[in-house]
Amino acid sequence: MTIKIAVIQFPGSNCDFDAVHVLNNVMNVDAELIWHNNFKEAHFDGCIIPGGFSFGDYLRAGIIAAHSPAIDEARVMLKDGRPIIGICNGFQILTEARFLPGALLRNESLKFICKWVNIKVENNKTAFTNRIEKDSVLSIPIAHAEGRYFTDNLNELEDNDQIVVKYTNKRGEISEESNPNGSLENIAGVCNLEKNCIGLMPHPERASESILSPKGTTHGKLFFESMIEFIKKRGF
Amino acid sequence: MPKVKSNGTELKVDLTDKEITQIKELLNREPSITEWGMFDVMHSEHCSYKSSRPKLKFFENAEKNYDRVLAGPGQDAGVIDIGDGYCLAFRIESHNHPSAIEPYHGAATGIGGIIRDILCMGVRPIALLDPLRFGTLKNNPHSQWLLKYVVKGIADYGNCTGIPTIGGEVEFDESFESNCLVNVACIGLGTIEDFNHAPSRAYHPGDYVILMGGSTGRDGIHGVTFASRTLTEMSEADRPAVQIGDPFTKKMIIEATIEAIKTGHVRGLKDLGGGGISCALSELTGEGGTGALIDMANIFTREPGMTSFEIMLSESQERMAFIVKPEGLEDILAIFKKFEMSHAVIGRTDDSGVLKVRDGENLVVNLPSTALSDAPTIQREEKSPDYLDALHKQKTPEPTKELKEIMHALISSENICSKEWIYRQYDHEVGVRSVVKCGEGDSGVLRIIGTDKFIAASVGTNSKHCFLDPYEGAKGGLVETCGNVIANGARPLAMVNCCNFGNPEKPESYWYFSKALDGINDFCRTLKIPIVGGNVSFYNEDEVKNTSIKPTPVIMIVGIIEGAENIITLPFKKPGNDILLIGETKGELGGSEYHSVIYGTEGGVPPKINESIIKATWEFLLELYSKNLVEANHDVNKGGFIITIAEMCFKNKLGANLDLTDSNVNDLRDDIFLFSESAGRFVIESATKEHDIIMEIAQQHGVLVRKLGNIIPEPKIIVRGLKENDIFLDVIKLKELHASTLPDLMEI
Amino acid sequence: MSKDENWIVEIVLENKPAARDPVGTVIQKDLLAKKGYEMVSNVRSGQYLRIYLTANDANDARIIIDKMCNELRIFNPVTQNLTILNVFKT
Amino acid sequence: MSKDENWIVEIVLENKPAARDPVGTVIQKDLLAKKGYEMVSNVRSGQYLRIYLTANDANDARIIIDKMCNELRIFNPVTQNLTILNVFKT
Ligand SMILES: Nc1ncnc2c1ncn2[C@@H]1O[C@H](COP(=O)(O)OP(=O)(O)O)[C@@H](O)[C@H]1O
Ligand SMILES: [Mg+2]
Repeated sequence: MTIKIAVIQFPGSNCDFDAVHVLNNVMNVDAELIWHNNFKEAHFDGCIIPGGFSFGDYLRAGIIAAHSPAIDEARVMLKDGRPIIGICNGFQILTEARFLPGALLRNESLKFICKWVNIKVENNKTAFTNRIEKDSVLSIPIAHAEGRYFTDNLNELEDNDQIVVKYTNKRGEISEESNPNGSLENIAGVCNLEKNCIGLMPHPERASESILSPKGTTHGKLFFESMIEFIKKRGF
Repeated sequence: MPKVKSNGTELKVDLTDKEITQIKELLNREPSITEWGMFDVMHSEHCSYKSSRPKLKFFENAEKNYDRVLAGPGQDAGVIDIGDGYCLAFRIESHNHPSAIEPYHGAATGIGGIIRDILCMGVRPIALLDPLRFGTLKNNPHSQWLLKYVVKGIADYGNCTGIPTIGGEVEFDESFESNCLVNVACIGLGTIEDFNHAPSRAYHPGDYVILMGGSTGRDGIHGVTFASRTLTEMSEADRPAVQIGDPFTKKMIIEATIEAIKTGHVRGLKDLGGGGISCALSELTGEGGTGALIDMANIFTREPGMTSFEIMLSESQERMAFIVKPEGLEDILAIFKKFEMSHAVIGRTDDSGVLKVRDGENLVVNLPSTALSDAPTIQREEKSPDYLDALHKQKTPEPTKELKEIMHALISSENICSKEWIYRQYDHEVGVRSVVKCGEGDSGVLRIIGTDKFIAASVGTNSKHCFLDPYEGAKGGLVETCGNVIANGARPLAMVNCCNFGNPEKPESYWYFSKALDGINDFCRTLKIPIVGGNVSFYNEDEVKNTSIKPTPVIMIVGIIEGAENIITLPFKKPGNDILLIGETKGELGGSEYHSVIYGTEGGVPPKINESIIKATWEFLLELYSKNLVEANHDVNKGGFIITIAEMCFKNKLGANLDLTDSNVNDLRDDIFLFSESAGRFVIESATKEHDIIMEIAQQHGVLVRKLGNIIPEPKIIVRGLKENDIFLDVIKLKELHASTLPDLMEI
Repeated sequence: MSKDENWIVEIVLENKPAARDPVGTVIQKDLLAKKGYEMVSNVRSGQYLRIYLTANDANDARIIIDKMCNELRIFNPVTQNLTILNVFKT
Repeated sequence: MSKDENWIVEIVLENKPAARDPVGTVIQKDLLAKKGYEMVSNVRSGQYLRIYLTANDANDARIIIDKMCNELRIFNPVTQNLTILNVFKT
C-alpha cells in the first residue's frame, strides 16, 4: 500500500500544485489535490494545507478558509493523530481554526517579504521534524505579508515544547537582524500539544530540490521525510 | 471633441469628422448611441493603433518567416513552439496613465490585464516581469509615492494570483516625473494542444457565448479613451474612476479557465479588457467570420438600471468571454459552478456576419462583425527635434573627482544600485520553477518541469540612449535584453515590445517612435529574432512642463537553455580564475550614467550597434558554453565594465586584481575607458588553464577578448595599468552603497 | 413580530496593544517627518466593516452582529478587539 | 485665542461607492451567507483611523485631519472617499 496525502485546495491557494509536485515527484508518495468542498479525511494518511491567499486573505489571512467544511474533516484527522501541516497560508488557516495556538499578524515592515532565511529546529519530536537533529540550522525561503507570529501565552508554548522552529542567523543564533517579520521570539513554526500538527511560515516545498536552492541544499525535504516516517510508524 | 446625436441623446466622441461620415456611409443609417460608443472606443488610439499601424506593418509576418512562431502580432499574445509539445505565450503591455494617478490600483489592474491576455491563449500564466520608469527619487516625495504604491500594487496582485514576478527593470529620470511608466509582461506555458484548443476567434456558428467572472459595473467606461490622450487633456472630472483589481477573483478565473480548456469544449476565448464586451465580441466574431446574437438581459450587472451603452462599454475587471460547443455546455457550466464563479450564457454565434445585441425588444447593436475592427490609419508627420544636434556635440568634461569617488557615486546611483527593495516584495518563487532568481543573474530563469529545458526572460531598454538616438537606442535595448538572457546561458528565441512615447500628433514625438521601430525592425531581421507582439502607448507627456517623456521602447526577450548544466549565473565563484572582458570599449558616453550622475548632463553620442559584431559575440559565447568554459557571466551596461566587475564580486564577497595595460585598445582617457557604455560587452569568469583555448575560439569568431586580471579571495578591487593612478576599492563598502540606496531613499 | 427593517451596523477591529499597530506607527512616523502636525499625538488603525442587514430593531441588529462576530471569529480574540461603532436605520 | 483641547477624530477610508469592494463582497458571499447570516445583504470594508490631537474646537480638528490625510496621501481621492465618523473631546 502506498501512503496517501491530501493537498487541500482552497479558492486562492497557490502553492497547492507545488506541494503536490514535491510529494509525488520528489518524495514519491501518492499526493492528491482536493478541492476543499470535496475533501473526505477517511481516504488519507495525512494532509497538507498549502500556501497562497485563500479567499484573497480578505478580512484576515486564513479566517474564511478556517470555516470551510474541509477543516471539519481535517479536525477528525487531527483528533485521530494523523499528521497535518499548514504551510504559510496553511499555517494562518490552522491558527484561525485553532488547531494551533497563536496568530499571524502583518509583518512589522508592512511589506510582503520573499527571501531565503535560516531557521533552527527547536523541537525534533514532532510528526514533521523527527528526522531532523535538534538545533540544526536549515536554509529555506519565506514569502508572506502576514507572518508575524504572536501569542499571548508564550510561557505555555515553551513549557509544552510547542515551538518547532525559529528564525536565526547562519550560526543558529537568535537575533533581531535574523527576524524577518517581527515574530515574537523569532518563532517561525509551532505545533499542537500532541505534536501531530504543525504550522510553518517558511516553505519546505520550495526547498526540496537542489536546483531551486541558492546553496544547493534540500532541507525542505526533511519535513516531508519526517511526515512519511511518522505515518509509517503509526501504520497506514 | 465632436458630438454625435442619436435619438435625442448626445455623445462626445473622439472620432474625426471623416470617421463619422465613413461610419454613417458604412451602415447607411444613423448608428444608435451604443453603437457610437463602440466605434468611439474601437477607433481609439489604444484599440485601433491608428497612428502606429503604418509602422507596425513591418512586424506582420512572424508566423510565415519563422517555423517556431505559432502566433505573432495581432493576437492577444505571441506564442512560440519550444519543442517537446510545449509552447510559450508572452506579451508586454503598458498601464501608464492609470498608474500615474492611482499607482496602487493602476499597477495592480495592469497585472490583471496582462494575465488575461496570456490566459486567453489557452495556457497557464507562469511568470511576470515589470519594467518601470519614475522621476528621480531624491527629495521627491511624489516619485517615492508612485514607486512605493506601484510596487505594492504589482506585489499584491501578482503574489495573490500565484504568478511569480521573476524580473523587471527600473530607471529614474526627470522626464517621467508626472507620467511614470508601468509596463507589465507575462509569460504563459502550456501544451501546443491547449493553445490550439482556444483561439481568440469564434469560427463556428451555433456555439454558446458565455460571460464568466466579475459582474459588469459602471467602472472604467472609456478607460481606453483615457489612455489615448495626455493626462493634461483629461481634467480630473473627465478621468474615469481607476479600476479596483480583485486578484482573488482573477486567481479563480485562471483555474476555472484552464480546467475548462482541458475539456476540449471551449472553441474560443477572449478576455474583456479595453472596450469591454464590445471589443471582445467584435474581435471574436469579426476575425472568426461569424456573427452573434446577444441578449443584454443575461449580462449580470453590479448595479441596477445600467443602460445598454454602459453595459457594452464597461471595462470592469476580471471578466472572460468563452465560445463553447453546444455539446460541451453542461460540462463547462459545471466547472464554473465548482469555482463559484458568476457566469451566464449571453448569446449564440451564427453565420450572419453581423453582431446583434438585444435589449428587450430593441436591437441596440446591429453591426457587421468586421465594422469595428476596420479602423482607418493616420499617417503622422515626423521630424527630428532641433535640440539633438547641440546635445550630440557635448563632450565628456575633464574629471574633477578621483576615480574611486566616481565609482562610489555610480554604484550608489538610483539607476545602478540594487533593486532588491523592489523584488523582495514580489513572490518570485511560487510555482517552484524559479532557478535563477531576482538578483542572481541578468535574467530570470525558469525550469519547465518534466523536461530538461529552461526559459530565460529579460525586459528593458535605455531611455537616455533612446532620447539621444532612438534608432541606435532601440537596437541597444535589444542588445541589452538579449545580452541578459545570453549571460545566463540562453539563446534568444523571440521578442515582444512595448513602445512608450509622447503625443504622436507632435512630429518630434512621432519621429522618435518611427526611428525606434526602424531600429527594432532592422536589428531583429538581421539577427533573426521573430517579433511576436507589441503594444504602443502614446500620449505620455509631462503635465506640468508639457514635454514628452524620454522615448522608451521596452524590449522583452525570451530564450531557451537546454540542460541544467548550461545555466550560467552572475557571481564570481573561484579565486584564481580569470576575468575576461568580451567586446570592444569605445568612447561612447552619450546618455551614460557617468555623464548624468557626475556632471548632470545627458548629451554626447550614445553607443552604436554593429550587428555583425553582436552576432559574432553571441555565437562565440554560446560556443564557450557548449564547451563548459564559462563559470560566470554578466553583461556590461550602465556605468561600464568596472561596475559590472564590482557587481560580480558582491554575492560571494570576492575581489578582483586587474591590470588594464593591454585592454584599452582605443587608447581612451581612464574615466572614458572605465565608464563607457559601449554595447554588446560581457565580463566572464573562466579557469586560467582555459585561457588559450578561449582566445583561439575568440579569434575564429573575430571577437575581441582581453584578460583583465584574476579573482582574489579578499573583497577588494585593485585596478592597475591605467594612464593615471591605480585604484583600490573596498568591495564591502561598494556592496553596502549598492544595497542601501533604495532603502535609504524609500524608508525615510 | 418581525418588522424586518433595514439597518446598518458599523464595526471596527483593532489590534490589542500587545499585538502592536504597525499601520498607526508608520503614519505617525510620516507625520513626524512632515513638519506642522505636532498637534497630533497618536494614531491608531483598525479594520472597518459596514454591514447592511435586516433586523427588527436596533437592539436586534446589535445582537445579530455581536453573535456573528463571535461565532465566525470576525475578530481574532487573541490579537484583536471589536467595537460596534454605530447602529442606524437606512 | 487657542484653547488647545484634546480631541479624537475617527475616520474611515473606503473605495468609492461605484467602485468594487472585493473584501466586503467575499466576506458577505463566502463567509456570512454560507454560515446562515442571510439577513446580511452587503458588507463594505474600509480602513479605520483614530487620531488623537489637540485643536481649538471640533471644526479645527476636522480641518487638520482632512489636510493631513490629503497631504500624507493616506488616501487617494481617485479611488477612495474619506469620511469623518466622529469628532469628540476627551
Ligand atoms: N522592477 C523590477 N522588478 C523586479 N525585479 C527587478 C526590477 N528591477 C530590477 N529587478 C531585478 O534586479 C536585478 C538587477 O537588475 P538590473 O540592475 O536591471 O540588471 P542588469 O544588471 O542586467 O542591468 C535583476 O534580477 C532584475 O530582474
Ligand atoms: Mg544585465
